[in-house]
Amino acid sequence: MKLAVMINEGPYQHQSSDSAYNFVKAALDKGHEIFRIFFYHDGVNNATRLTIPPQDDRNVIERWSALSKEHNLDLVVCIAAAQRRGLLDENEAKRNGKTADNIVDGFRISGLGQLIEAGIQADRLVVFGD
Amino acid sequence: MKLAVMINEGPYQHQSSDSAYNFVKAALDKGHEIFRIFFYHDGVNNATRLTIPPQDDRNVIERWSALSKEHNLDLVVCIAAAQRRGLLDENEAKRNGKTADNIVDGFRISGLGQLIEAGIQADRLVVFGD
Amino acid sequence: MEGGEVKKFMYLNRKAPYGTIYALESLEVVLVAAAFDQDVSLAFVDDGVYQLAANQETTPTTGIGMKNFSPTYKALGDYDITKLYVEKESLEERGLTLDNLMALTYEDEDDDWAEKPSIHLVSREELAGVMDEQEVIFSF
Amino acid sequence: MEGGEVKKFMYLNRKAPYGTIYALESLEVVLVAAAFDQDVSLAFVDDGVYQLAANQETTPTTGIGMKNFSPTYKALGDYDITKLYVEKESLEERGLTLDNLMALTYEDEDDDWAEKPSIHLVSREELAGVMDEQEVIFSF
Amino acid sequence: MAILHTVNKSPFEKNALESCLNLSKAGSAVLLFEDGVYAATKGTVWAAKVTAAMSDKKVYVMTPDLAARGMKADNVIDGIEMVDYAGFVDLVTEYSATQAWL
Amino acid sequence: MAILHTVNKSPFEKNALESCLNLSKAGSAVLLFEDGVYAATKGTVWAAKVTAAMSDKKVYVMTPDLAARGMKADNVIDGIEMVDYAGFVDLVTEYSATQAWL
Repeated sequence: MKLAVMINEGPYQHQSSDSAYNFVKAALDKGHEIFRIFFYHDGVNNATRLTIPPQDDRNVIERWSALSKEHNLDLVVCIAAAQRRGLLDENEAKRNGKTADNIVDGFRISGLGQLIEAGIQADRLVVFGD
Repeated sequence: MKLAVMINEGPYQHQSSDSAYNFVKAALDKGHEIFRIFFYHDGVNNATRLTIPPQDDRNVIERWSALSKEHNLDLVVCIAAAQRRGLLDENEAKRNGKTADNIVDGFRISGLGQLIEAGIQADRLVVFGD
Repeated sequence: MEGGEVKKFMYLNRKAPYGTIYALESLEVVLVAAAFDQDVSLAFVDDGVYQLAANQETTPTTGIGMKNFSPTYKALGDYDITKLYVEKESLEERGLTLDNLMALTYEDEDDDWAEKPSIHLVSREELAGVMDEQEVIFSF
Repeated sequence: MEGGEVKKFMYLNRKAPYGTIYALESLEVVLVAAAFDQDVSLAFVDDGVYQLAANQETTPTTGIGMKNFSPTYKALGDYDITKLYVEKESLEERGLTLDNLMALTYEDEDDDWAEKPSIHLVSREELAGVMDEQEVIFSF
Repeated sequence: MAILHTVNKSPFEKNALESCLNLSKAGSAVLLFEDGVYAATKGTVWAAKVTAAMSDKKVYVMTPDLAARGMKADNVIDGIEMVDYAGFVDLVTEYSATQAWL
Repeated sequence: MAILHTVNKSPFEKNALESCLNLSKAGSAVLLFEDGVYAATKGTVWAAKVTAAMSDKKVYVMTPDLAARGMKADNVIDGIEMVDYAGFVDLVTEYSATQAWL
């Protein structure tokens, strides 16, 4: 089946991103297609490449980034939510005169239409939040 | 009186940072001393200089940064919480081999001892969270 | 999306405005969704009913200093988003009636552009029925 | 902080572990606070009592993949943090007794290093009294 | 030596107010702000409990938060005192400590 | 055409489970995960309400979340089915839509 996932909370503060990761991994193991994972609200904070988590804990961002590479996942960060919270890719940073960018490999920034499209195209939408 | 403030949530997702700002401003207007404002948990996200909020809404980060300059406030971001969530100053970025930093002027990164010290030194501690 | 499938989309709103951003960012999704020609419903349950409260006021000087986004709900009718279900029991528990909410309307093009209410007061039982028919549910 | 003032510090824990990070990061504050020689109490109320549950298990393969930080509570005694107040009513509402919690102890240097429990089961009434005496209260 | 308790969540959504009322002593104060202000409004299923608490505690509500949520003095339970951020600061200094029910 | 409802919050802390039970139809399913798993444990003040819901709904609980919180099969109310993440995926595909009670 074609599954879409929405994640509403950032890494570490809430379990949402962890639960979503475990769900997505299990779905891939079963041969389902992950149509898209959409990061909304504080969920956009899952895309920063600047985290340095404690060595004895999981690395939430790296895990997503690696899974994306392995399975060619479409990880989409909402541009409006990201701008509010300080998540930028190189283009956005340049366009807005910001002196740094912080998006990790494997994520792309796009609009809310991508979420609606995921709802239309996927057979199921599963939302993880607070 | 000497007041200390702790902020546990990031900008925009929760009202905590807004309420704390309005509280601190009112306290300064009344002539109280703000001993320190300590940003913990997702509160560390208040220190990013990469946000681009909508033009018709308040700029939470700029507001703190400006107030800090005007009143010489001590805005402290917890280093452990910040590392988990991807908030870094130039030194931290260099030391950890990260390719960018994102702390805005007016905030400094330090340890949890600064929170305890604030509890000891200030006459009152007020906590804003979720 | 012409010629595409039309799905039943529901936006579930259970949280109060301002204390958290979910209400505002949910509304931003709904506005974008309007362009996709799906069968859109909004549910306002629990503290979600407070999102529709009339007379919301925020100012930078004496107020909370956040953006008052409540006028945007009034635009939903123009985007053909006309099914806003408000749970009666949630209103009652909060001492509210429809009179405490904004008057949201749309012009019905199938009825000579008559102005009609977008807010539908439904019982818990009725809302459960509406929810049960949905194909895609967005929660915030 | 020698010669300094000693204040009554309370750490208020009302949230369950793992679902959110507050329990873990609260514990990190408490460990740092131990070095400051203040009069430290911890309150576990509502879902906060779940933080002390025995037998917590997380693994990356079959578990939730988050760090199991519950062993850290067992170190509190070594840091002279020995006043962990657990509200009786909160336990009861959750069908729990002290037997469901980790056995946390400390060695009392004033009593020939006798091993004593750090967890103090208190009634709501008693806990309200303890809270009322605090000078600095950290909430998470 | 009385404590100022702050509650920023709706009593319908979270158990913060209930715990606060259960664990605060007579003579203490409760400030309702952010989504907590709904507890100060008339006619809700929580109104009786809040009114009862006023028998031995002072209850305050943040006016700017009420206004944002479409509420005015008319909507507030009799006996609850309305304050702004300056009033919040005064409460913090008047009471011996502040306890946030997050 | 039945819905899978997911609840990830403790019933003691938030009203998500209560609303979910009020608004879910007979024949639907409820999955308790993250802090929601406490609702699946025996002896709580919520146990009766959850048991009653099982008269016309299936209730599932996430085993890895139980384990993290120190709970095992022994602690789970009779009749609630334990699932892992693979089971979660199966539920999502078996039911016609998923509704998260955040």
